[in-house]
Amino acid sequence: MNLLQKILLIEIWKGLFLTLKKMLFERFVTIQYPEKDKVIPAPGFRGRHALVRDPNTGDTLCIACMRCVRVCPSQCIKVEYEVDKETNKRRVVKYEIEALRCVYCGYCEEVCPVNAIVLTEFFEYVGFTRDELFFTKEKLLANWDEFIAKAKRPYLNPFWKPRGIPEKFLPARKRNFTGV
Amino acid sequence: MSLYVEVVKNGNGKSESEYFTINMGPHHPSTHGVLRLVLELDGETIVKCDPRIGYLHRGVEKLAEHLNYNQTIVLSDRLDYIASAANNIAFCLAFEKLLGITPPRRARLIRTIVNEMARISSHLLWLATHALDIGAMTVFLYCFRDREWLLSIFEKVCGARLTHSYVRVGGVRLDFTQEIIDELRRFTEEFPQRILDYETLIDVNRIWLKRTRGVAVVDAETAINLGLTGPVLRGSGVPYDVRKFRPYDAYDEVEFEVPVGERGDTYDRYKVRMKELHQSNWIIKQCLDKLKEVEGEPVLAEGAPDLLLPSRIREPEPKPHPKKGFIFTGKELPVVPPGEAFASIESPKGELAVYVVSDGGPNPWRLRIRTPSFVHISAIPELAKGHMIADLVAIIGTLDVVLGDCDR
Amino acid sequence: MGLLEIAMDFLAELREKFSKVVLEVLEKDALTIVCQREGSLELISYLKEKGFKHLIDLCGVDYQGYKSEKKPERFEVVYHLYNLDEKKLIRVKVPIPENDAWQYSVTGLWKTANWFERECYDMFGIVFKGHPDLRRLLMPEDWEGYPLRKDYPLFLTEENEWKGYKEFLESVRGAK
Amino acid sequence: MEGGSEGMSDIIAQIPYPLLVFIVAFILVNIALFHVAYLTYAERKIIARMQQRLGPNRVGPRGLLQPIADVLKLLQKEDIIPNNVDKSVFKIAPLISLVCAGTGVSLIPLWEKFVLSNLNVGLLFILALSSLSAYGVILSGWASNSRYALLGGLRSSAQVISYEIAMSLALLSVVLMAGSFNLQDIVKAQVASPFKVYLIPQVVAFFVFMVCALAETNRVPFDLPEAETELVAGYFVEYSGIRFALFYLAEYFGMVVMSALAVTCFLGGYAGPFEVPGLPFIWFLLKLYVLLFFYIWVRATLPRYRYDQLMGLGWKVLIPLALANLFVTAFLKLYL
Repeated sequence: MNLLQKILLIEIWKGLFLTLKKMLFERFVTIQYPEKDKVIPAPGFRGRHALVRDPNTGDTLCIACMRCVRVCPSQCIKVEYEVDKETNKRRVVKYEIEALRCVYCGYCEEVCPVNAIVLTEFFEYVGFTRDELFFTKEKLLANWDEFIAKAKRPYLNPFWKPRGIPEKFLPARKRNFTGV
Repeated sequence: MSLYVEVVKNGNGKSESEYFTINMGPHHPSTHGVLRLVLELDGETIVKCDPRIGYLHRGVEKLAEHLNYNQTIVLSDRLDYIASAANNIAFCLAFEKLLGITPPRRARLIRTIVNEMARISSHLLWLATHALDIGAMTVFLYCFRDREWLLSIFEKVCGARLTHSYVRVGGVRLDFTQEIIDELRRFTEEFPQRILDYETLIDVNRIWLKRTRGVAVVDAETAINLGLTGPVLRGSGVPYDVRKFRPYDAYDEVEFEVPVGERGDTYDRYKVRMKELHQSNWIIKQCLDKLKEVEGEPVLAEGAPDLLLPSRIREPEPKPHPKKGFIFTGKELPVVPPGEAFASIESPKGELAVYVVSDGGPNPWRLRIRTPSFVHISAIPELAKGHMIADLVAIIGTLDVVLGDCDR
Repeated sequence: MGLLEIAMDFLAELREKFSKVVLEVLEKDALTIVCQREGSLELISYLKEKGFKHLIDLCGVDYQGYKSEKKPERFEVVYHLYNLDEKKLIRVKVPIPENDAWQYSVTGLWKTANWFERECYDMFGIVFKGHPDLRRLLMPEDWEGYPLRKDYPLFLTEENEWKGYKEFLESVRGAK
Repeated sequence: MEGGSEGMSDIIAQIPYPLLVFIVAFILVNIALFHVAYLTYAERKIIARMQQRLGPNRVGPRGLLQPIADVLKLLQKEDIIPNNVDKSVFKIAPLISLVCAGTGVSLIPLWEKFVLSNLNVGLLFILALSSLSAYGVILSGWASNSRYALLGGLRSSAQVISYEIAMSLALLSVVLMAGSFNLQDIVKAQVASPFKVYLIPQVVAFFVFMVCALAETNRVPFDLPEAETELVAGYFVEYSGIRFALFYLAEYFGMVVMSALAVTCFLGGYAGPFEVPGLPFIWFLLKLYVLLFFYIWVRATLPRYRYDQLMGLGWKVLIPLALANLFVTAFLKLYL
């Protein structure tokens, strides 16, 4: 910086003109959410939890394998099941997620062998009490209904069948899964 | 009023001089979180500075002893939440060393890209807050404008904007799509232009120069002694960069320079970081080109452990149904060999080192995280001595501390 | 890795000089020196003179109940040193007995060791002799117990109220 | 007080003089308050545009009612007086600031025939008031019983002392040229001068004055007494509700008065290149707005000085510059 530039405050004027230019010619980057602009999360955004509703039975797909319970780092999933004496199959009685404890890592949907649990792309949910964000099985199924009504079909969450993971790592159900 | 001036007494009980004790933080606007500094001032000059940390202490090291290896990655997101991808990588590198697996090349390239994205996003946030601390408000918003773009790319990559949990032991969780690659290309094309915006506002601005030149000068020897790493150390002229010294991921494949400063003052550190932005941009470009070579390759290594290693913290659960396939047979799960491993990466803030000890169980026996912010905060008393309060704000800014990183 | 071959001369010198101090030299992911507490400070300052100027990390490890290997003592203090010129990493481990948990402070060599040692004291209760200001760092100053010790539970079976909080509550009530 | 237009003068003449002064003062205060209120709006909106943001847009169309909403909100808030403060001083400090900052408006000739009090020492009076307004800041800093506030007050007192001198010296060269302390006369002398404005012959003085005005009103890059990132909020850290609003008002009043003074002393006051029929204040206001925009523009662009650097700038650069300018002016005045 030579003396003349220093006396004439050249660099300060440059800065001032940059802000003036931005004011006069550049567009806004902020948006008017939620009135005018909608925010569409990217596919695979880890938002509100839901249990996929089986279109045939109307119940959850969950087979109570307890994998999500065990993989959850914050231990916010609680599952209770009963074993059917005749078929020796498990049936979910209770499926609870404490959304306030959840860290939204998405491990549960990745380990689920039947793609029953999903973190949907729905993110605009709030509650005034803790109970409102304590998702029971019914609430989780309702979440799914709410989400899938607006989602593009067939819906395939990226974490159900992660891109680039060798197929042999995936269980059979997931390997052949194409979406709901 | 005796309330205003505290008389500091020496051993004899004789009043030596009158200092003004002020408590800066933990809810001060420019302490970047919950840092608390107890200052003793002579006028406005700092005589003594005592940082008190621990307000964000969550016991990550203790918690990690009760979670399995992949689960601890989720904890690592919350350390340096500005650049969580870098933390993920540090953890994974240590675990991979322990397990003896190497991720496939595509995964390594993707990790490098993600790491550099994290670096850019962290440096942008640093510049934003540093400039805001010194009073340049507009730089703050321009930086956030561009960081927003990067975060939305992160959202496309892994479904989360801040706490990615994207990297996992043995690779990454999802492959890049073509859309992400295109968007990243557009970002790398446009980003140098954006850097010009910030530089026009502050680079040669006389007020900026006055506020940063000669503030918190550290020479190379002292910087090493204080344990400073990353851009702070490089600002003092030591070209120590873990990416060059102990290359990990794909850093041995890409070309980049390590910018160093000369005088070791706040302005040099600013310059180093601004140059690093360009370098990171360049690295991303190179990696995107190289990604073409490994199109269609898997992003997870063969022996990568499943997310679901049994963990000790839980009550014993009934065994899962035995089914065919890799992750369903408990026997095939890779056993973590007992031993220890040390991995360190060049996180945006400095050297992030992870030392893990295993006893052969599913959980780490001990997980030690050496975070750059912790060391940098410990250097504040040394750097701040003799400066003014306004400089202290600049010092906290130039060290680029994140309290989640410091307190763990 | 060949870490040992590169450092052969150096190691031989080290063994000769500190024959009583060095317990064993291991080649793991990094060159590891296990040494006695007595003389460890001299060893480390020797290493610093030899170019290992960057103290990357200093941490404690609790080996109570460690199954896969027999450890001589309960605690270990682990130093990670780095040679910036020769790009060499070295790990120094110093076993510390449980009943007599103290170690020499290296704050005289590295200023950065100050907080590392304070943290180690805070988390494991290992006292560092010669440390200028050994206080708790991350935990509150009146905290009881050392959280990272293996016998410190992750979850308490019964909630005991923190003393400081109790006192604070009382003082507030008293003021009212 | 010189009355309005020709037709009005009869009616005006019948109103008793004190009442007339009161009415005019009332109108003036309201206009000034309106300006101050919308100055805050303009500041937020302009800075937002410069930072590519939308700015306030919730209350009213394009957020135009935002200042009113702000005032209502601040009025409703609890007026917290912390324990251990010096209550009387704590309460009165914002008023001192506001009154001293606001009174200056009455001396500014808004139009040839409209000036509330045409004092012969108008310029001196304004300078005195602006120094006094620092008392509000210093007293609030002292009375708050908070260390941050005290530091803010200390910084403010130092700042005012050093910048007052440079500012007075800058204005003194204007006084030398005009030959009067009366603001009305200064404007008239300017119109009669060859350049029509004093900006051109006195560009150095104008520069010094503008820098000092920024410092005097605690604006970026000299907003040290309230530097948010250093002293949290400086002297008004303990204030809340309407008392906080009063400080806020005082700051913007200060901006308006300083800009008005600059318009009067350097930019030819109410005089313009041509008369606009029916809009007597238009030139004055236009110039005022340009200067106010400058304040906001600078705030959006520049970083903040450090305390000692600020003093250095004041004593080592501005005062010598103003003094040199004064000598040159005096010399030219004497021999040309």
